[in-house]
Amino acid sequence: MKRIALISTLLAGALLIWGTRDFPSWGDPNAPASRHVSPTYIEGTVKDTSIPNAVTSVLGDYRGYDTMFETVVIFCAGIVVISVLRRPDA
Amino acid sequence: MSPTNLHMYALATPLIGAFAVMVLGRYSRRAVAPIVLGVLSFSFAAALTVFLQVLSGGGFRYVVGNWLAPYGIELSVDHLGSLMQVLVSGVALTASVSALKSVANDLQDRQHLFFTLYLILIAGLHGLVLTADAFNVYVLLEIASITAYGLIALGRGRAIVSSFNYVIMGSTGACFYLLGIGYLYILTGTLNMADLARIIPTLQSGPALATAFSFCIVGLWIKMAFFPLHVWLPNAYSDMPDGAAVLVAPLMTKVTIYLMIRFMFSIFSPAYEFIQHAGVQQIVVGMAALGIVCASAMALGQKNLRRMLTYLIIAEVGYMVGGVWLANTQGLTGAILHIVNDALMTLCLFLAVSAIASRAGALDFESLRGLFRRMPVTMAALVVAALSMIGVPPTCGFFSKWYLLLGGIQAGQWLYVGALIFSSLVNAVLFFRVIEIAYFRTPDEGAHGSGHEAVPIREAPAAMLQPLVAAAAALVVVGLATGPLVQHVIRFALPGGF
Amino acid sequence: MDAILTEIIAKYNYWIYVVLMMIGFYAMIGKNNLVKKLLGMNIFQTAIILMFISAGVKKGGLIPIIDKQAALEHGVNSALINNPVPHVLMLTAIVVSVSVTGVALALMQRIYRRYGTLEENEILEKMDR
Amino acid sequence: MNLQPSTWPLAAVLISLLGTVPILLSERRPNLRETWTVLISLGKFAIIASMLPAVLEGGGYRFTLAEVLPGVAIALRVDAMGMYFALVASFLWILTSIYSIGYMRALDEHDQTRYYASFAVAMSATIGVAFSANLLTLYLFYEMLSLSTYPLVTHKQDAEARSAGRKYLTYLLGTSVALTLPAMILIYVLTGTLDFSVGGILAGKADASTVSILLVLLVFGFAKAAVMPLHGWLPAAMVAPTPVSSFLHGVAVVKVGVFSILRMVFFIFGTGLLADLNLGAVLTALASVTILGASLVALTQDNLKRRLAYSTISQLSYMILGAGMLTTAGMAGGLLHLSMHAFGKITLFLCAGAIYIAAHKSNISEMDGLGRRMPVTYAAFFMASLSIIGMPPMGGFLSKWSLVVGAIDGGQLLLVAVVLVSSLLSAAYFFPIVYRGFFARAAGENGPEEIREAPILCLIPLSVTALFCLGLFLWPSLALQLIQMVVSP
Repeated sequence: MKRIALISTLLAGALLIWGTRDFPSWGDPNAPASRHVSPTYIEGTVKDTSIPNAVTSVLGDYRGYDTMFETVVIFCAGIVVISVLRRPDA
Repeated sequence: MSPTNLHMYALATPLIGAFAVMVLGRYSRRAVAPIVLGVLSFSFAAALTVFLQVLSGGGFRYVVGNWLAPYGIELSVDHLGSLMQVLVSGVALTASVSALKSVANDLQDRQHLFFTLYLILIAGLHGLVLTADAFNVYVLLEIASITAYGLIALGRGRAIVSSFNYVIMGSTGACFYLLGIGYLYILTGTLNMADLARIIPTLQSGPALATAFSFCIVGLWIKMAFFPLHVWLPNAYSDMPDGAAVLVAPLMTKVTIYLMIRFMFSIFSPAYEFIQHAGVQQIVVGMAALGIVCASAMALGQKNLRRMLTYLIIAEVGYMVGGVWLANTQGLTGAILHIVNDALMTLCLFLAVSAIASRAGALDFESLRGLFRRMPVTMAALVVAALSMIGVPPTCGFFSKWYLLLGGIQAGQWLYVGALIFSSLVNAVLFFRVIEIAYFRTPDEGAHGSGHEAVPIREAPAAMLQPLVAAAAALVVVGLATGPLVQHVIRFALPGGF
Repeated sequence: MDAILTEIIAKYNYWIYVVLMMIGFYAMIGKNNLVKKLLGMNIFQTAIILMFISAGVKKGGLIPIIDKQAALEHGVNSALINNPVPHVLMLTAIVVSVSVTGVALALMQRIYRRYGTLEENEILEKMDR
Repeated sequence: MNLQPSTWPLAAVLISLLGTVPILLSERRPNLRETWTVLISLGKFAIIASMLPAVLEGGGYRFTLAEVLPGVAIALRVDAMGMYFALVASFLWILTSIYSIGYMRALDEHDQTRYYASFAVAMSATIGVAFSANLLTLYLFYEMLSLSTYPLVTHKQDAEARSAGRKYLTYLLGTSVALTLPAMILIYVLTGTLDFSVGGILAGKADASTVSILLVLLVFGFAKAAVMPLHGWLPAAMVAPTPVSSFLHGVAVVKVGVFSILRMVFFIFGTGLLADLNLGAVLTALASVTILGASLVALTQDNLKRRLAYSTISQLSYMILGAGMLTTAGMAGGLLHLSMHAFGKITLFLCAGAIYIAAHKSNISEMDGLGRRMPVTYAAFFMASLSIIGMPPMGGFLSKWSLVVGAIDGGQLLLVAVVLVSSLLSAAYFFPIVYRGFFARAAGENGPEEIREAPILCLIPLSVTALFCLGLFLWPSLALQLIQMVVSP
């Protein structure tokens, strides 16, 4: 079991490092992630939502649907914890 | 309520119902059933309406909060999505009738907790089916998984250990998926599926893209228990309370396969998977074939009805993954059809199991003796489901198998074709063994003569029998409706290039 | 040689995270103790979070909080402000990770109460009995 | 052929399927239940017979339920071949039902409701096979028949029945999933259709090796035809109550197997294609081995029903042999043998059952002198065995004659020898039974003196079928007319 774990870990790691080969450099302002979609949030946050913090506006508004489910995750984790800890048997 | 929002209501009502059950169910146990049934019937009706709309008017995309894609989160209500929505809500409604009964027996004062999780799980599955955003999939997948962990942990005996193992495996899958999405985001800067599909062909198909693809796919494979990543499933599914198994077993793996189809064809393209990396296709179909054979063989070794079924679920996952990766129209049609059919078959089987468990107590083969006499209706439904699993017309299992075999022959994947036929034969042996045990009388009954007419019929309660009969009937009806289903729905659900 | 060096300088952050991930992943699937598995899961998730966050960095970029007045008057130069999207995604991922950890801890407590151990092989032994 | 759309074919199939409902509901009132059974069987025969005139005029009916795959529907058609089989089967069902009532009551069997319900479902499946319009529909009803007869075969529910049932389903389901289904898919891939059409659908679509593979797959895939080496289920299934055995051998199951193979030969492969590719020999070779092999085994059996079972295995292959000759007379002989054997073999089984009811004996060596106590039964037995052997003035003579003529027409003298030798063998395994019955003296104290004829409800059917063996020799025109329409359309 341990050997399988080790081999799959090494494989996954190698694949991930190999995968970084066509990544943009760290902090590159011309990286796709910095040029596509995200600038619109930064430029639009004040205009669209009147919120100066872009993280807040994306979290609460642009991608509010995600955040709604985020709260559901906490809710159901809470329910699970309650139901697990209240098990009658030992 | 504008008609274009109905798909959102189908999702939102179970969610709201979950809170209602949580709050009201604490005070009055009697409040649970009406809320659950009401919410799910509404959800089903809404999904059906949307489905009919899509059939007549075509699919549409919906932007949440009116933020245009790719800035906001987009939902896609197309043929495939709304078909899945009908499937999810239909199965959930049917299952819940039986679950309400069995949970009332199993978990007296924790019913409201159970049904809160149950409804959130359904809402999560609706969300997964609708979403067109890659990150949103991650969040919803975790909702579905966490609720499933909780439902499993409500089971008896070693259920907590099974649940913990599932947590570890499920989180591994989710982490892999998230990693893949991270790579994709770094490469493209977007999370919207349509936008990704637009950008990915412009990128050079390099190592990063391949890594992103493989991590996402492997993550989904872990979640759907594709061989050899299946080890968590048998324990988790057999230790669940019956009420949870009737929902989780039919839907969880099937929705994940739907996600794989979305991921492969709405984010990446057939050209990427099947033309640029044709060798991978061979390997995956081979793995599917191996998975079918191994899971069927392992099912043969089981001595407990429900545990046997869990291995069959793994084999069926192999059917569908293999069908998708056959890379031809017939195979993909078969895979999509099999998502629907397998959900119904598994539903019927697990409803029957739950009905049997309510009367016979245990589910090991020995305790099934003489069941035909005691529970004729339940056993008849089980036989119908068994026929569908074996692939006997006119039950629906035959037709999806037909398409899958056709696709396999067309693709020249003889290993896969052989595995399908092998698994049909194994299914015949497996179910026949069960039926034989249940058909022949118990040893303590009289040897001959009219003596055993006296054994009383002791059927499951009506609340468990009705959904079971409905599911069994659905197997035949869907089987006979295969033609229109393929012609008017699945043909449009196939991605471009097919 | 230079090429390799620039590659290292440009990507070393990701590589560190990959190493972290490997540690976490190995612990998740290779360790016998349930607590260690759970810790491995947290390491894995933390590594992913770090990877996302570092993807949002721009050289010399500022935090994504914008002066309202200036924005309305002159507009915003997005090249100077860090990408907020990974932060948002990771807020969600952190919540998910915390929730799963909570669930797992609760389960673990029950397991410990029932079997008196958190070593997987010992639990399996006791289960068979 | 001009087929009008009509719901009558559906009615013919469904009447007995829906008939299970009143049968099940009247579980506590046996008289009502049996009335239902007989009424349904009469109704079924009436519906089928009402469609006969149109068929004789060269027309027929069709019914499409649903198009389930592109180009393939679940559909029924009533043509000469289906009509021929359906008439025989539904007529014999009436007699079997009446006989069942006598038999089951005389032995006070358990679970009679289940028995009659399964019987009705099996009958629906049989007529479904007869009226199938394509291979998929045929496959559907074929499987339905395998499954609905399982409770009949294992009616006793003891250890022996259990292992027999296991063997029964393993052979029948296993072959149909492993052989017929792949063959069906292959045909669909090659031709894009599964519809039966006169002259076959494979011509020009497949090469010789593919066609021969398909032929072998289908001959063995329809294991109900009990072509050796896939015959083992049939003797095992003898644990069933005797009316069931007669149903298996006479009315339905094995005939369905042969009928399916003949359907394939005439309507999927086409006799022309088989003749062009010289593949008739595949069929005749397989059939000849089974005919002779099973006859030899039959000689060694002491249990009456087992001897009859091996006789059936041998006789079934006559029909395949006839089809394989690919001459008009040969094919007609094969088809004719379907009904001749049906009437003959059902009589023999009904007699075996009557002997079991009256004397509780199932081994031939114990039946000395019984004929003198049960003259009607033994007379019927004698007539039927003459028919099976193929001696005038019994119907079996006509079919064997036609087979011999067909073999000579085709210049296949070896096949003439096969038919003649096996007729001698069948005489050798039937005559001793009759001889012992009438002339041998019984030993032991429990002599035949106390034994009387079986109940009247058993005697009537077996007399009727025995007389039909004779009648079919004298007036075979209806059967011949229908067969002529199949063989030379």
